[in-house]
Amino acid sequence: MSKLDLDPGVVAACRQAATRIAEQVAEQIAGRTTLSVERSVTRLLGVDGANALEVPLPNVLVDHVHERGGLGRGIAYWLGNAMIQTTSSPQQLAEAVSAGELDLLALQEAEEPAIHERVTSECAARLREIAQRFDERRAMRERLGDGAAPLRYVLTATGDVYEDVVHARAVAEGGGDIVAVIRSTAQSLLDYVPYGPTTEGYGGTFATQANFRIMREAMDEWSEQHGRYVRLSSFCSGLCMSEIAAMGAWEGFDNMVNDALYGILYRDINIVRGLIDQRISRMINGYFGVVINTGEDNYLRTADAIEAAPSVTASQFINHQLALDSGVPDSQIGLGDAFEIDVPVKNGLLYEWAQAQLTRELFPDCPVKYMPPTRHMDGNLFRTHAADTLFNLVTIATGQGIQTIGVPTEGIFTPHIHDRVLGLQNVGYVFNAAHDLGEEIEFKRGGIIQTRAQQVLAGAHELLERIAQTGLFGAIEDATFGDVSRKQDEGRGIEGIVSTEPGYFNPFVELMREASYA
Amino acid sequence: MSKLDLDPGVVAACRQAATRIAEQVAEQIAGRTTLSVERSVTRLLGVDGANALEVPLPNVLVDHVHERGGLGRGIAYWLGNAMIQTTSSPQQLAEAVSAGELDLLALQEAEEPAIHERVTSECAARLREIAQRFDERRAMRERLGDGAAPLRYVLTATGDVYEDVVHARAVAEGGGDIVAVIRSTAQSLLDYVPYGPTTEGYGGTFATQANFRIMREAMDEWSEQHGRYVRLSSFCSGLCMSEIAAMGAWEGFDNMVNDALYGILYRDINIVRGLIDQRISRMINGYFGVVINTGEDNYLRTADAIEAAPSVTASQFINHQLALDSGVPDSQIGLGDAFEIDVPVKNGLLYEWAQAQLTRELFPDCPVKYMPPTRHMDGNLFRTHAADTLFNLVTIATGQGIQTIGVPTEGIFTPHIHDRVLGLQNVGYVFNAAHDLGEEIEFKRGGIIQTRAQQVLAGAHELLERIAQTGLFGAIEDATFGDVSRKQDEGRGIEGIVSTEPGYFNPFVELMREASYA
Amino acid sequence: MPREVDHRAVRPYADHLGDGLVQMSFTLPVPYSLAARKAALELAAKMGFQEPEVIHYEQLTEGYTYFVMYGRCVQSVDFDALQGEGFDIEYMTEDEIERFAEEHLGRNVVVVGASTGSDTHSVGIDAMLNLKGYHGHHGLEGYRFFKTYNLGSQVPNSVLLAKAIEVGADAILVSQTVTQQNLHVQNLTELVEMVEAEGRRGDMILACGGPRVSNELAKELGYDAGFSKGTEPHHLATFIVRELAARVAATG
Amino acid sequence: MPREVDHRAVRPYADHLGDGLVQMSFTLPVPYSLAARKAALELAAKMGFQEPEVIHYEQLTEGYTYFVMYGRCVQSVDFDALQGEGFDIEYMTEDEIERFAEEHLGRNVVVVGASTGSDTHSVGIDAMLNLKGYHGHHGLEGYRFFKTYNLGSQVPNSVLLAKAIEVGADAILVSQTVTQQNLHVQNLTELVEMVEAEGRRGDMILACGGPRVSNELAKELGYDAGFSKGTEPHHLATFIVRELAARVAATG
Ligand code: B12
Ligand code: B12
Ligand SMILES: Cc1ncc(COP(=O)(O)O)c(C=O)c1O
Ligand SMILES: Cc1ncc(COP(=O)(O)O)c(C=O)c1O
Repeated sequence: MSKLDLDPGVVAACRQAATRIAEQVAEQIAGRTTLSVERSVTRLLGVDGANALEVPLPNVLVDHVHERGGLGRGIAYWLGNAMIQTTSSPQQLAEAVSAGELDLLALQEAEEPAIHERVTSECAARLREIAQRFDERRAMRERLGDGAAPLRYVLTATGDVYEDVVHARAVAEGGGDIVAVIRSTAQSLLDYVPYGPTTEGYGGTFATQANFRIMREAMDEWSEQHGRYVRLSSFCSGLCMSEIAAMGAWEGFDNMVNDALYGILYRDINIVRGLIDQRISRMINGYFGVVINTGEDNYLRTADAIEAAPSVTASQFINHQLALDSGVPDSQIGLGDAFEIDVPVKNGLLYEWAQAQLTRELFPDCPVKYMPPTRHMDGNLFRTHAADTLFNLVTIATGQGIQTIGVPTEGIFTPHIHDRVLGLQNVGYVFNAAHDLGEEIEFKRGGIIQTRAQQVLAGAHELLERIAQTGLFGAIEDATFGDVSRKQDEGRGIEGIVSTEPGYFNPFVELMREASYA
Repeated sequence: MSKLDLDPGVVAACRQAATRIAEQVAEQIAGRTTLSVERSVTRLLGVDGANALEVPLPNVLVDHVHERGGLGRGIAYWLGNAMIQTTSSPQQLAEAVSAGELDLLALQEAEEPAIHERVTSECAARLREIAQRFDERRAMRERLGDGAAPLRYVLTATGDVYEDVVHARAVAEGGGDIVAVIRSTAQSLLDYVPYGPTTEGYGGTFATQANFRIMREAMDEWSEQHGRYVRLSSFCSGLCMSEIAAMGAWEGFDNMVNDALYGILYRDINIVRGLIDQRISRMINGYFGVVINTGEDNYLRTADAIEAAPSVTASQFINHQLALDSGVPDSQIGLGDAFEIDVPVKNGLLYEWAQAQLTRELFPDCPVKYMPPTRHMDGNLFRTHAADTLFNLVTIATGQGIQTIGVPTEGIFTPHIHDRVLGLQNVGYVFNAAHDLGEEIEFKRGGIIQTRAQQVLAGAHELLERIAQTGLFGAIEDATFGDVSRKQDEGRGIEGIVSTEPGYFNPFVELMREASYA
Repeated sequence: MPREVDHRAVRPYADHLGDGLVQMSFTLPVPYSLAARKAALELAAKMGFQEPEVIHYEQLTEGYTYFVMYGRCVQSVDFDALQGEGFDIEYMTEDEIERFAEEHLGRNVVVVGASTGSDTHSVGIDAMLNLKGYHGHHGLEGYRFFKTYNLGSQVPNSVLLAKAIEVGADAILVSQTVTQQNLHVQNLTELVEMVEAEGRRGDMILACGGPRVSNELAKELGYDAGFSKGTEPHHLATFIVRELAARVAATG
Repeated sequence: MPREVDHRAVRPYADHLGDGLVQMSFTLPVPYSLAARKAALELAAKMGFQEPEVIHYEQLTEGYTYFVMYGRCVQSVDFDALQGEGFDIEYMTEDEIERFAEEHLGRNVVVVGASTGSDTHSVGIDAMLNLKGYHGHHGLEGYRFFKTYNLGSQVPNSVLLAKAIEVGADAILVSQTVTQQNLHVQNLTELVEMVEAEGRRGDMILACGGPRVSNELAKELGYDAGFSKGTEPHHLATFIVRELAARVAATG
């Protein structure tokens, strides 16, 4: 039942525009793959490790083919062929290539259908292997009990995976439902994923498969001991979106932040590169039941939260459609939203409430991810805590799916161990005290809240119609999102885009296209 | 418009019961006066100062008459007679008595009507003098602008009046509308008001006329400098309720906490003594337009806030009627209420909201005084601050008249100078962000909030009917309020009750009976 | 590799083991200015903090500036040594206490309690003594082996002591809640002095409690024990019966 | 009588002048226990606090305990001496700066700025340089006498320096927001070292800014000035033109 009295016609028009926009995007990125997409194929095929120079084997393998001009056919083609010719596993092949003992392109080429079949069956086996792990995980989640929505999502970001474990335990004990291992600030722009456990990072801990495993083990241990399942999340972002999705799949991560727009706008990653990587990355997440989170909240950190509200809603429609197109079902699409209106704005809480409720009503089956006030927070720790209290109130009253918790030190530090616990206590207090508030209250017809929500929706509609004209790329160039402008032919990672050739082949895409593994 | 769907019949029945209860109280305290009531007559007549042993002259004078057995006629009678016989002013008479140079009862007695006339005209002159000061104050308030409701009420309580001035300035600068000079914990049980400025007190600063003046001057100075009027408040409580009302009148205090029940329950003051003192004390406050605040909030600090809610509402009905009977108009009756439900109670916020809204709807013209969470607060400063945020939200959403602000250190300290400012910032933030929330929302019919409010009202009604049977004194003995039981013939200050004789006379009561000075 | 905490040299922990980060806040009676900020930094340095940092400061009123700071504490504490002290107490349950009293004392324990001076807060002492108790635990009144007198609040020390002498109390129990300007220290000290002046200090256990009373403070003031927030009646009872038993044992 | 603040010996103020009360909070990597509480008290004593008091403590996770404390700081600071240093700066308005530049420099001031390293936070440097500016004040781009180059974020120090040399910058302006594990200190130090290695330190003003950058820190790292939260473009501009004028005057 709508509390906002939204016009269903406008909502439908927004969805239609978003569909058109997503179709255009699909056309614009068609006929291309990227180095990292190909690397993620190798990762899903079980390639892991690094060479003596610490270059990860997926990079060694893909660069090897790319240097030899063969990547237009897709790495799977060459691996499939090599498996036929050598009977080695992908990992063995990678090691041989790395040792300089093997040139994939120098091997005799089998018939294309045979190659397809060989590599596809290998891919299917790997998918079954991962799927089995996910089955076990799902069973564990059901046995121990998953938290009730809104799930409490908390970052750890010490830079040292072993410190992260300690912080994550405190988070779990404080009632956190999802621990997100934030990545070191330097990682986004690396066109490879570092290897092994790491203890040095800034503003986050490197997303490596070993680090994922260490965190997963620690949280599984905690979960078993305390009888409550703790989810793990990380970032499918930067130049390795899809690879991290693959790593997360192997290590049983339950959630992933996954939004190319963030990298495009704030990391200056090339638009096309980002969107290709995102498509595969989301496909992998979608397939394994991983919940993705998009990054609309970030726009409100660089653009004014009152004025930019329609751009958030418009972006949600687009992101939602792009995710659906990658095979992610509604129940796994955690669209982004944030509580970022400047504190002195009169009736700011009412506008926040309107926006939060709007997102819920537009995407009723999506576990919207709601972000805390950060932009206007400062060193007055108490002021931040008060803002977080109202944020928590709106979260519970509007029934968000996932809530990133706010911490008193938000304006200053990556949170100290106790800051998260203080933040979680605030959440726990408010969620409990206001448990059924959302059910209890109705908004005045034509009042401030309804009016605001309707205006934001109208603004989003207008924007979507415009973007359907200019295309998403044009809109980004016009600084539609976050007041940041990026051009289609600029940005980092552009050199990693590879045009596909007629025989290009990515078996995982074929296999995963048909909805999820389950 | 009611948000709670209350039954007007029940409300009317509550008022009727309260009227009956108040009538009984009037009968039970009739025919008696107290030492402090008589001292307040001398204070209103301008008697001030203390003797060499630091005994205040009002005490010297009243004790002098009492020791000689003459107080049954009222101090005014003797002063009136002495003024006729000696042409001295009350102050001069007090000094002469103190010096041992005069025995009021040894003077020749004039005709009663003459005495009445003489002292009544003196009283009327004093009232005019005070009234003129209040006129000036009202003009100042109007010129500088009084805060908008909910007024932000903040305690200072250092024990040193000069420190209180500093703290009060910080309060004013932080947005406080009312500064309340809390009294030293030792004062309530003193049957006199100390004289002169004081710098030593515990948990508060002695309420002396000099301290009142120092605070008043400091706040008037701040108000003029900053163009916003800051009100002052203190406590008409303890054994000198009515005297402090008189002192406040001279020094232009705008508000007064005034509730005998507090002293009776928590200071073990005799019931009859308390209620006689209260009647005169409220009469004085009422006459000069001073807003009084009652103390129902305290019950929730010793009884469970969920269970005891009906006793709060019942007490509000009674206190309201007692105040009306003392000539205090609705606009000056700040009934007490508090946000004290234990933090782990599920939907606690909804119950608080119900209770706060109930109080507003039952007493729509009274500036209800709403108190912050204190009982369940502890040394986790952030937890307290979060609870205060929701408290502030309920305050603004239900439109309370006066709000005592909560501070992060509530569970531990009389607040440090910055704690009040942090508390005020929280209030300022929430009042602004949720400014029109109350207007915006409606409660679900038959939902948790409406149901709770209706239940509390029904409970209050039941209680009031019972009290109308047992009488207020019986109810107090039955521990109806705050789980504390007190007996009618016990308690401190009982020895200060004096039976009046046929010729008893208190000219101020006659003069003030006719509504306010204005 | 997972890092190990060295309990012999413990320092504050915020983000990384050993970072020593401490959050502080306070007001300085100086005008809001860059010089004020400098003063706060200098003060933190004097407290021994490294890399002190002001993350927030603002004017409270003319001449008064509030600061929120962080600094790295370089001192450390030997936690192992503190554990060695056997500091952690094991409390007995109500039943265990009854049995212990029966076995080691074999008689009623008489206790007299009050909230003293002008302090009207009685909830704390009531929680210890009254049947209703606290957090689902009976107060001492509910124990078979205790005879309790709860004088309530606002009780002068002299009245409390007189009652204790009158009933031959084994223990005097004092509650203090109003602590501003160290009023509790004053009241608690006065009682000890009175007990000593009466020559009764050896005869009875003196225990006190309240939100800002600690065992350390209590001992400093001459009490046998002090109890703070979170105390439950059986904590107090455990202490009393053990202490009495020890005294019995000591005197033979 | 009203009390007087002695600015030569200032200490924290909470309730009464001179009470020295400081609020603290921190975590110790020790198990939640009475011994943990004792450790916190001991640590506070080592920091020089008198009457340290734990008002709250709780377990974060096994082996980690969080504390909220108060203590009396007995140290004091000579505030008068700090004021004597002439620490407070008077900023010029945009117009005054333009006039000052015209008069004392008579030429364009060239500045190059960036958010360096992997830091993607550009809002701070944009606030200083872009026309839009901050809090209603133009950024340096809007000044007639400034020629600005804003390289944006994620800029390697080497790129920033090369640009500065290329355009003959009078000042390099660096913004740093990500500070975890002192990343900003690392990045800022690297730049100074590069500038010095190129022998350019004398040629240009080096200024940095960010929420956790202070003037003190900046100077310690070899910068001419550092700017923190609340900086407005004309603060920076005032500093630059004054400093350049001083250098002109010094070199004749
Ligand atoms: C209830 C209450 C009242 C009630 C008291 C009713 C009553 N009959 O007790 C009323 C409303 C009357 C009241 C009045 C005042 N109060 Co009051 N009150 C409180 C409140 C909300 C709760 C205290 C409480 O009951 N706690 C629950 C009990 C169970 O906890 P506890 O006392 O700490 O006891 C536990 C332990 O400490 C220990 N313990 C305690 N005593 C003993 C004794 C022994 C022997 C042992 C073994 C253990 C033990 O065991 C107990 C159980 O674990 C506190 C705020 C707070 N959250 O603490 C303020 C508070 C205590 N009050 C305060 C003040 C200042 C006052 C007033 C002076 C203020 C005023 N506005 O006028 C008045 C007058 C009081 C006076 N002169 O004494 C301040 C004290 C500040 C300070 N540190 O000095 C507080 C902290 C609020 C504040 N921040 O301003 N108050
Ligand atoms: C906006 C923002 C972002 C945006 C940045 C967009 C952009 N283009 O700038 C986005 C969303 C991209 C982002 C991303 C991240 N962020 Co961020 N972000 C913020 C946020 C909310 C506001 C910062 C801001 O814009 N402030 C407004 C400006 C005007 O203030 P300012 O920078 O301090 O600048 C003023 C002064 O410092 C000074 N100044 C600054 N620079 C200079 C330079 C000179 C020469 C001079 C004179 C003056 C000067 O003048 C300015 C005006 O007064 C803060 C939280 C907060 N409230 O501060 C977190 C915050 C800075 N982010 C943080 C983090 C960790 C990240 C991420 C690493 C986390 C993640 N979740 O992945 C990522 C990646 C960033 C990276 N690697 O650099 C942390 C940093 C923690 C720390 N101390 O290390 C913060 C504090 C949030 C937190 N508590 O976790 N972030
Ligand atoms: C959508 C999204 N992606 C990625 C990130 C983190 O990216 P990076 O690892 O580049 O810092 C964030 C951080 O807030 C984000 O919101
Ligand atoms: C109604 C009422 N009266 C009086 C007081 C203060 O009384 P005393 O001065 O006795 O401490 C309070 C304190 O909370 C109160 O609520």
